[in-house]
Amino acid sequence: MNNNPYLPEMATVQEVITETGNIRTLRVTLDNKERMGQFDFRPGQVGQLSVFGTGESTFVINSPPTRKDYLQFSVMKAGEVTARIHQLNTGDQVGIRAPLGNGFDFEAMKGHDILFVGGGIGMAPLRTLLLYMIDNRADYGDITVIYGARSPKDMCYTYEFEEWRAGGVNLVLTVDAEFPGWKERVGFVPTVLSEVAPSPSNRIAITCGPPIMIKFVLFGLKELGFEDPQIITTLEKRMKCGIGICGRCNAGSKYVCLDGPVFSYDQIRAMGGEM
Amino acid sequence: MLENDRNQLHKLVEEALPELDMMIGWAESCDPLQTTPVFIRDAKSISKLTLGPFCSQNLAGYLVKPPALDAPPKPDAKPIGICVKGCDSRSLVALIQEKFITRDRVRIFGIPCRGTVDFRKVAQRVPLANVKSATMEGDSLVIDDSGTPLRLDLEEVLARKCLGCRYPNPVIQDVVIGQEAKPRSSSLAATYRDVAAMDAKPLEERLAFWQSELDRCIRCYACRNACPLCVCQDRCIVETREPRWLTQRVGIPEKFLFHFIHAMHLAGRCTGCGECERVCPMDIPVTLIKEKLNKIMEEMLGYSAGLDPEAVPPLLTFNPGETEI
Amino acid sequence: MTDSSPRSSAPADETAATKQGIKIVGFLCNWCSYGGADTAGVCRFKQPTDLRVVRIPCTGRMDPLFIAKSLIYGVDGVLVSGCHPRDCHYAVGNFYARRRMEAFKAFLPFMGIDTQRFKYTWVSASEGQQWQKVVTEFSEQIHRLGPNPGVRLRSGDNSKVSSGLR
Amino acid sequence: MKSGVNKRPELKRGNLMAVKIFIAADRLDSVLEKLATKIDLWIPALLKGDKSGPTGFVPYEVGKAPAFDRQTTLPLKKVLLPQEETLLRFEYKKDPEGAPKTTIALDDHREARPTLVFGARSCDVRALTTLDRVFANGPYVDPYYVERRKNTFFATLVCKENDVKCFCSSVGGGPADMEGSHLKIVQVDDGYVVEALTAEAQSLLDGLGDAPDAARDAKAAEMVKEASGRRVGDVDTQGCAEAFRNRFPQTDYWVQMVSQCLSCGVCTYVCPTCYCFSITDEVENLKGERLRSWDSCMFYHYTLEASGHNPRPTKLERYRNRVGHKFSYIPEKYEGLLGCCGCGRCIRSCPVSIDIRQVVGHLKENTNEQ
Repeated sequence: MNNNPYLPEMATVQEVITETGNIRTLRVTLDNKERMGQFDFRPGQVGQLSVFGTGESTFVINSPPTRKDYLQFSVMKAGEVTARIHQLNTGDQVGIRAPLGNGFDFEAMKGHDILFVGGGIGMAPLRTLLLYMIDNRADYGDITVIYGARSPKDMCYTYEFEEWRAGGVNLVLTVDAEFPGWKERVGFVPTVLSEVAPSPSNRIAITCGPPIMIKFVLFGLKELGFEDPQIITTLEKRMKCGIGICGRCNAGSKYVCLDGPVFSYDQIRAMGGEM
Repeated sequence: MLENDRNQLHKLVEEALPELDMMIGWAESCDPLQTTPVFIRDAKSISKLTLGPFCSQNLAGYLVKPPALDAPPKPDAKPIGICVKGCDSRSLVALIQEKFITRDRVRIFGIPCRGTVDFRKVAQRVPLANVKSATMEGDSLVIDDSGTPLRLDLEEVLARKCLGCRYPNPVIQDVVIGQEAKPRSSSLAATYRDVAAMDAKPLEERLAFWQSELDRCIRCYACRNACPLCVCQDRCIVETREPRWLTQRVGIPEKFLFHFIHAMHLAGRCTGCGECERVCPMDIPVTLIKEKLNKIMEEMLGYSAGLDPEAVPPLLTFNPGETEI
Repeated sequence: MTDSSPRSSAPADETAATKQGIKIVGFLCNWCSYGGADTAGVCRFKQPTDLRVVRIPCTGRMDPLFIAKSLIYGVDGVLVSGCHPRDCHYAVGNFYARRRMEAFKAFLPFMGIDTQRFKYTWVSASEGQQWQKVVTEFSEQIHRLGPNPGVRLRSGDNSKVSSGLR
Repeated sequence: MKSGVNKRPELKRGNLMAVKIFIAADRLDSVLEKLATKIDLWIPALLKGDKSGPTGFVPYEVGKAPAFDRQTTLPLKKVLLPQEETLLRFEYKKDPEGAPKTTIALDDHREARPTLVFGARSCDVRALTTLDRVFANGPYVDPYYVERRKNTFFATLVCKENDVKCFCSSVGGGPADMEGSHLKIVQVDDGYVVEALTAEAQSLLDGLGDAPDAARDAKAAEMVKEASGRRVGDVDTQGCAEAFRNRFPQTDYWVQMVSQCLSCGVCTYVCPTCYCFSITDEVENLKGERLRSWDSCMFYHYTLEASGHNPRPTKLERYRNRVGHKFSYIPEKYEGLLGCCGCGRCIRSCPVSIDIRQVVGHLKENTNEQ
């Protein structure tokens, strides 16, 4: 990065993928080719995406560091900035400040079995680590993914599922209710989690999704015998600077933008209650 | 006299407290010239309650801006006891009018008011840093600034809003504490003297005045948050991102627009309690803006806010027949 | 268009006004004045060009703060026009509006903003001629007043203006 | 607690002879005028009319009288962290080839001019130790703040009188604390004895006056001695970080402490150490600016997420966070340094007289007593 951490680098949208009714995926490249070539990050690190005139928002870089043709961001339409991002087309310029935040400790996960539990847009931060592991498949044991959405229409990355399975991933898909033509499971994610019941021994669970899902998934994981340090999640807060200065995304003395967004469940417990 | 009133209040609250959810009143604070609101739930705290010219805060707002956690009252909740001065009681009436609170939810302890002290006027006479204590002796405010007591006539240090006060006695109450107070004004002219003085100036001077006054505004929104009738609270359009009325710039236009928003949203509702002006850390005469609108409402539509719980604020209704308003 | 147009009789003023770049915002009710302006256009009545029209569903939608914001940020004039009283498409919207705008009109000068920069009026969809008259007169009025300086502070010194308050 | 205090970047304190001058009260105006030709000069001044009106730091103008008689209503943080500041400018440019495509040009140029604040108070300057930690010593350095900081000098008054709301000694400062100051100003009967504390500051005094005579020098020394010995405030902040963590989940405690709070932003805007800010884009047609502006943790919208979720939805969480930030989170992050300078402004300006000293003082008490 340059010496002004507030100054975004210019980037260009290469492709826009409509994932669901309110989620779009953007693939962007930095305009400075040399920088793009050198760009390095850890899975789970985030970027601040700028649409000049509207503002900045934080999204996880959900492409893995092993595939650097482009940086991928998935954006759910919720507020001002995300609505504007949804209007972007191929060829439009955006600003990017990345990589920011801590990312997953993928080194420490080596040799372990892995469980991903994702819901809706919550699959985005998991995808970067999942693809990294697929690209380094030998380093990891069993990889089970439980991914749920309200309906098949609300599911992201459907076009990649075959690739994930081919990469040696036990992919379990579920939707909240029966849907014509749906052949996978039906039921809420926490229920499916207890049905699949992966063994906690030597396994790390990584979960992300809507707060209510996380709450019950945590409950389910504890039932299955997972200990707090074995459970990892990513947090979300309103952010502005993204570099631990502006003061709003703290939980206790930790800044989600700088010290996170990835935390283990025991760390979260130590941070107090303001989630 | 004040001592008697205080004792009477303590006695009445003690009797009433078992039937109350809590009692909202004033207590002494670290500042000898200002009280702090206090929320009493147990009998041993009743002695904290105080009365007098330093009880400047309008407590009515706490009824709609909960004193702590946002808990909607249960249907079978006990009433809330509250101390109100004349002006505060009008805010309470306005809240009842707009159905933010029902009459039976409040037990009103009416305090006839002889005026409240504006610490800024005291500061003109003695540096606030030196004020060790302040007490009332008859009609005088006695300031102890390290040994040489200074006597100030209460009238000289009253808040601006008190000078034109028409309703020193609560317009709605369950019990009354102490003697009836005498109104300082009985006419529109006396009440709106400052507005008239402003109106008498040329347009350019008025603009220059507000430019220089509002220039100091730091947009801390204390005026808004202290206002018992600013009921939008967290949804206030001066802060919402959508719609976005104001930018984060510190320019005069933003400050003008903020105060226009505040004033227009209170048009026909403001009871002139003066809280917005009292709380302004930059000493901007914020209430004066609302006073002008209040004057317009009285002259144009014959309406004073906060007197009749059954009335409808004039801008929330209409009269097809009025052709020349 | 024709020499009978009031403005063509004062070409010098017009040049000056164009240079000043006068901007007037018109908030017009969809059901009447917007149609009235349309009628005026269809009938080819000559109209001043400084008006920017914002269509509103009813003058009852007219928040006085729209006017405040326009004038504070330097729009030169604001014209609000709706259905005649008792002719409101929604029965009573303009009755509410009348009170609000009257109060606002009386309030504006208190803050140092010239109330002549704001006008509200009633014009129905069929009154093309009336619309021409209203908008021409208002435009002339604004041109006489010149550009609106807004509320931006001209001098940095605040201590010189006395409050005159007790 | 003081372990990290001397690590502030780039402010050297060379070995120097004690350079002192005397400025007679009636010469102050001409001295300030002269100073203003050397450097951008800010002074504390009245913001409104009479002597009791609100005060703040303003750029010096000829004839403007400094208000040295009391602490300013607004802190001096705006010299280093303006309420509104342009982080960058952007412009959408149409492609000259005529394609519908536009490109965006960014510009983040900035200028930090040498600046002197004449008449700061020790609490105000001490507050900068907190801002320095956050803006200059974190993993990311804030160039806007740091460039201004390096170019700003402080001439600090030795505090003659404190009021009942001051508590600087309780948080590591004191009325004669010169930590971070470049010049020391002592008010004597008929003027000011100004002493250079750093090498850079010496040159500022060149040609502004002669050394004080022995009597005035002695008087000044006596006043400094008196001020240094004065202990202002008696809040026990020892171990407050841990005490806060214990109090954190005790809702009853916080209900009791913040029931009066109106959730306005006065305390944060008058606070010299409150630095939290917002970043917003302001655009007109094809050009715009990314602004940084003061924000307040007491506002609901500060933490409101686009989804509608708010991690600090009521004043209880918000006020608790403000106390925690100053007395627990900052000390935890920065070697025990408190995020409060004891100036007492939040107490003085609070519309409902909330006293942060009480909130902090009671943190350690046994829960049962509450």
